[in-house]
Amino acid sequence: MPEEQNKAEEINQKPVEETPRIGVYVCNCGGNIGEVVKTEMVARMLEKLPNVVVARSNMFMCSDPGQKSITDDIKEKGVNRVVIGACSIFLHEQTFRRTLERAGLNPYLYYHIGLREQDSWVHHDRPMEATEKAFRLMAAGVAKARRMKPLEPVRLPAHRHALVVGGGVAGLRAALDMAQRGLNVTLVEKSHYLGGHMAQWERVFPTNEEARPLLKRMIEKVLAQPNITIHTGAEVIKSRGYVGNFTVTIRQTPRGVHGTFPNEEEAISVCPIKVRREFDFGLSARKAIYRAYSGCVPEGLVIDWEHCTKCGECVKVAPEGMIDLEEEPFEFEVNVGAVVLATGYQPYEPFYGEMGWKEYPEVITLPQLHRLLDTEGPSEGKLYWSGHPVRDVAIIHCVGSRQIEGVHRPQPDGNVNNYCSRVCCTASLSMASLIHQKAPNVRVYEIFEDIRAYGRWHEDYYTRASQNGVTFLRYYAEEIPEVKRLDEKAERPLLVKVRDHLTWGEEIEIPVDLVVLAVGMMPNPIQDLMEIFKVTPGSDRFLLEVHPKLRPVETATTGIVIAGTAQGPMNIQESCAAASAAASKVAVLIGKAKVELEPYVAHVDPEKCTGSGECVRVCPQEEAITLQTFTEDGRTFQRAVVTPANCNGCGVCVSACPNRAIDVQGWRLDEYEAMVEAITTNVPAWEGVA
Amino acid sequence: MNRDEVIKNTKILILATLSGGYRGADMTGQGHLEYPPNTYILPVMTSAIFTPKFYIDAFEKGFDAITVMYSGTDSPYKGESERTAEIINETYEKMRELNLDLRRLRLAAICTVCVRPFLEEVERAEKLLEEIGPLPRPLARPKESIYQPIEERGDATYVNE
Amino acid sequence: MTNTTEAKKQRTEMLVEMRKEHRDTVQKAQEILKSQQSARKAIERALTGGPHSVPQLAQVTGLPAHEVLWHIAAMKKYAEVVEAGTDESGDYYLYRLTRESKS
Amino acid sequence: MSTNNSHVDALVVGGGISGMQAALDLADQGYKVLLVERKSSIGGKMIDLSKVFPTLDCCSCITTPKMSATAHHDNITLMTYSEVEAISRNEDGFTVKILKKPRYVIEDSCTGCRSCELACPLEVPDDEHEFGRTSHRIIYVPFSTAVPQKAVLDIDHCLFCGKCMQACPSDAIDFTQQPEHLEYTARSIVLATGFETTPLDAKKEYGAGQFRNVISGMMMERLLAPTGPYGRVLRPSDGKMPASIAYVQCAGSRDQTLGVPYCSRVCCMYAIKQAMLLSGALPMAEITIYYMDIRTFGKGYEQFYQNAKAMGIEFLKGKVAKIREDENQNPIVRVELIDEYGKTRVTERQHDLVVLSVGMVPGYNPQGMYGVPIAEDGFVQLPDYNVFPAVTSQEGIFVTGTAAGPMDIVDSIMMAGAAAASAAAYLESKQKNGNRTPQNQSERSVEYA
Repeated sequence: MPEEQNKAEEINQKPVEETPRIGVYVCNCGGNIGEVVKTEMVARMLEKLPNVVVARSNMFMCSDPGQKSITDDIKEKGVNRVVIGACSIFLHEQTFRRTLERAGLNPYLYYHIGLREQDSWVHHDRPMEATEKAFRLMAAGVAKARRMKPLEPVRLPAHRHALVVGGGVAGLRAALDMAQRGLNVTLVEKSHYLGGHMAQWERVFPTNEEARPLLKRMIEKVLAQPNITIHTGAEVIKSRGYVGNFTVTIRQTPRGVHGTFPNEEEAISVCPIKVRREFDFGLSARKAIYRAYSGCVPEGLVIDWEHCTKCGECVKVAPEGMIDLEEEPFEFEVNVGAVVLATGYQPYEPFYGEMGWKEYPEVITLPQLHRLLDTEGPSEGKLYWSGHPVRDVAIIHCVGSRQIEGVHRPQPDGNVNNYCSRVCCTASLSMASLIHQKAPNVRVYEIFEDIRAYGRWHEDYYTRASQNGVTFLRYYAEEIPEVKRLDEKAERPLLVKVRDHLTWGEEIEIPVDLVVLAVGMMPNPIQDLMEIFKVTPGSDRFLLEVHPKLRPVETATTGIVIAGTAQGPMNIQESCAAASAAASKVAVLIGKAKVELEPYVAHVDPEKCTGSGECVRVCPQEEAITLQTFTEDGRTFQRAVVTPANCNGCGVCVSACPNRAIDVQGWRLDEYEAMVEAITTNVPAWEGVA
Repeated sequence: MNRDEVIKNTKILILATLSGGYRGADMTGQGHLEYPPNTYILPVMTSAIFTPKFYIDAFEKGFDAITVMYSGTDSPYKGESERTAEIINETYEKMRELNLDLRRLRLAAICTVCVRPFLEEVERAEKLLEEIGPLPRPLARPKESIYQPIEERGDATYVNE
Repeated sequence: MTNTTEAKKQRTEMLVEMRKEHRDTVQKAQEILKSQQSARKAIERALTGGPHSVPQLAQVTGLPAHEVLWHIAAMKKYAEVVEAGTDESGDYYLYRLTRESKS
Repeated sequence: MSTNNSHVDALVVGGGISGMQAALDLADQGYKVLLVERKSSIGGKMIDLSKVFPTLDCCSCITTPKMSATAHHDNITLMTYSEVEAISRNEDGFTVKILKKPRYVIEDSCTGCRSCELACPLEVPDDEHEFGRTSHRIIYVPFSTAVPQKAVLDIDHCLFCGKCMQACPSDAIDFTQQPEHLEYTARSIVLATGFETTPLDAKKEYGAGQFRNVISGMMMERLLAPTGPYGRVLRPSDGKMPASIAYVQCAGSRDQTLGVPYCSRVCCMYAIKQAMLLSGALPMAEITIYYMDIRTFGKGYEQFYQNAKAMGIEFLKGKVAKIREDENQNPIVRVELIDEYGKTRVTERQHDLVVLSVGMVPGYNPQGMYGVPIAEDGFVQLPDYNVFPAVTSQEGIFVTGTAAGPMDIVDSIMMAGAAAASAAAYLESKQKNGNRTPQNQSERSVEYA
């Protein structure tokens, strides 16, 4: 190892004594910058700084001609450092690095200044000051450029192996795509069966296909892939490393039941414990030894360790050795190159009394209605409630979605769900259609804010619902419909009061048998995973992507990508598209078995290092920096040595070093000192130029 | 001083992490939300590299207030936030030694979508400078201090025309 | 470009050939050019008298306002006119010739 | 006929955002890609937009890097101003015949300096990018951020005066250029043929495209773009700064009479975005949006809508029955308003400018050339829509972006990733099994492979 590092160090320390010849470019951004900042004037000022050999302003630096002016200057004017003031660093840094590369210049001899987001767009009213600010920031860039050294990316071998967290449809889709692409895949699913929420629906819109057979076909394909390993009942508990080289620790909870056996029903029936069956959203109960649903994969029974009292009744009836109640969870590690987070969603849980939720048993949620209408559901698909056929049902939209601060009650964490959950409208309409099909005489009321049947063939459900005689009533978010109990003599148990804006704005009262709350989507609670993988949520608490428009599946941590509803509400088709996109991104990252990382890691100046060991003491990373003994000219001494792959460039060592012998490459302290200097230097004759 | 004088006569240095405050500032820009232009935001990978000497020198060179917008507990770097807080506290010691108003240096956790907090931090610094004005320079340094005045200005001067 | 006598000659011959081959196109294009030039001249003449708005130009030149706007947009694109503030009502921009020295 | 026989892993048809992204996603994995675009520049519809929702990023600023990356990628061969002429199956996949239309400009020589353009004496309306609101010369670089930055000559309006040849510093103009026919072998195909907007003249009730101050959402994009025809928002009839602007939602979507029964997904958001941009560009203008349902369903979209409401943009629920014009060409909108107490009343409101939020219709029917059937909505039929969103019924042919139905930019980018993933899986399966003889061209049900 040290040998390799020394070689790397040698490369890094190849003395670069060339005189900086700096090219400075000020982008107009089609007026976005130029309408406030006098870009041409800034360029003319910058031209006068030492080492600046060319300073230009351009309408669009990012355009081909803009980029060409840079490559031309590199080739013709011998420019060897480039400073660009343009839009955000996050949009174009890579673009311009590649421009330098094309011209044969080390791409790190480039500094980007965000003149748009941090100057012209925030100082509209003060063009003069904004221009001065642009100049000073650019001058700072020039000061930094004088000190920049060429850098080489850290090249690392990558495991052609991806971890998928979550075995719902998105996780399955991503796993399948990556496996077919030739990557190895490990899929972990927290529950004991695959398929996620999709298994709970009988049919999927807009195709009306049966969901479980569709899912099963997909699962079978996943199972048939030799390069996919699946762990159910498994959770990620730790991860270290970086893109290409993550070591992830997984804890697997045993099933307690080994395979299947003939008298499973008997084993279930002897179990004395009865708990809420989550598969039916609590509409039915199950035992502490159970099967999620018939036909689930894996198909065997499983012990619910949380509720099992280990009474041993099931063990007695099961064949010898089939059930082991003493099994302990165990941990293991996988080495992967990238991680796909497909952690999914949970339905919004209304608060007690929200439109009668929990207060009146006749108030259920849309997912529960799905289960009720499912032929494999608790009522075998009949629209019965407490033993009676339902005659009137009101579906209230946007429960837990499109909430408004000050109108809706915040959740325990203080947030309101101010986003649209996008699937509930069409899901509700498809339920209305299904009800009509099963029981044409049932009256359905859809109480909505806007009908968002946006997708391909979604509108058909809306049209069909109207044809089927569904009554549409529109409310405004500020006037939430009320659900009230009618007295016992009334024909219907509940009354929905809504001010309808499709007719005369009158308060309409609808007596109904059943109220269905079309609850929105919330991200699954994955705070632990966010910490483990260093990813962050957005203001809606779903996982945050790098750029909501252009880079929708990547997170800020390279190598960690998002698939499906972990990112935001989506339907099955959208989840699959997102998951495939995530799979593509992973294939791009690790498909070639190597990863290139930014060279922004700690670097020791051997001339200055005295081996104080301060850096080693403060370094928070494991094995990123060590003291090693060297012998040169018969002298033995200690010196700090960095292992670039383990260093994440946190910079803690930089400020700790008593000799200023260590720096983060590309972001050195002396560069910042020079930038501070440049910004604060008085600009002679500034007024004159103005 | 009034706001215009503050803008004309003072400078605020904002060191903003690329994983936090710098994106917050970009987000503010995307919203076209105005704030005064005497603010100089420098992107930093990590706020842990800066030493007390760096901050004192920045005051000496011409900044009247410094805000470090780090990512706080959201930092992608283990140890960054603790180390940064440590250094800021050390710097406060030096500032006391030099009789500097400690409010001129501030550490704030700003996230990538922290538009309002970003603006509040800027506003706080502007208000402070309205109240206490620019820093008198050169700084009065006690003789025994290791932080001696910078002797020469660097190379950011102009070529004679 | 290559401007040897030989090359020039070849080019001229080729163009003559082309014009013959595309006679209808050329004829059509010439008609467009003629009306375009007369409209542009009229606008330019008006503008030499000072900045005008689109409705003002329409009145002076007799061209429909939307056509004037098209010409102004085109002339702006090719840097022949620039904006010169707005008219009294504030509803319309005024335009002037880029090279006012002409007047 | 010149034949250039080379092999690529994928042919991507269409250089809009989705085509570019699919090409990049494949090329970044190491596959060789041929990208064919029929226009003279890549960038598609996206490059003509002003800003994107909900981030309000300048569209040019986020599209140009993609265009640049596509054009410069080692694994991508870019052919602009070219069309696929014929497709047939061969042992390795598909034989692709490509027509490279003559630009009358030698691409390798042209530096994009525009000397020819400035020398050209004749101008015609720029219909391709500016809806005829401004002009381009007969020889011209399509727009300032075009990729490739090369001139193209409109031979149908040329005077053959030779001024451009005289002006060109690199002898790049060639009137004798002929169409070129090239042949490639592609192992797979990704269709990214995009959309068109529902035509402005489709609806008689809305003036059938005859009113100058009734424009489409795309036209408004150009008016709002800094590179647009007027450089600011002026109404087309007389250059007036509009003081009152109205949006008519679902003008060309959710409308059985137009044969467009579906929702076009993007119109609500682009109308809201434009309204926000307009209130910045014209602070005094009153902006009204007439709508039936506001469908701001995407990530961050509902919040965007709420912000727009807070900014004072007027959202009126109501159906626009008719638009007529007064003698000053001011559009008058007859609308059945449903007020906040639910009272309906028919009213007429005069505006300076009306924007029809036109919807999306398919840009191309791939049935004939590719054997890929379309669904009754005209977009590509997807046999396993839910779980294989990018797989068509033709083996080895995939689809991305708005060729598969209306979608916005982010969904197009997601779908490009999905198409790339499906294409990559397909290419790998072929690799493993050797080059199997392809199945016959008949439709097949998509297997989970």
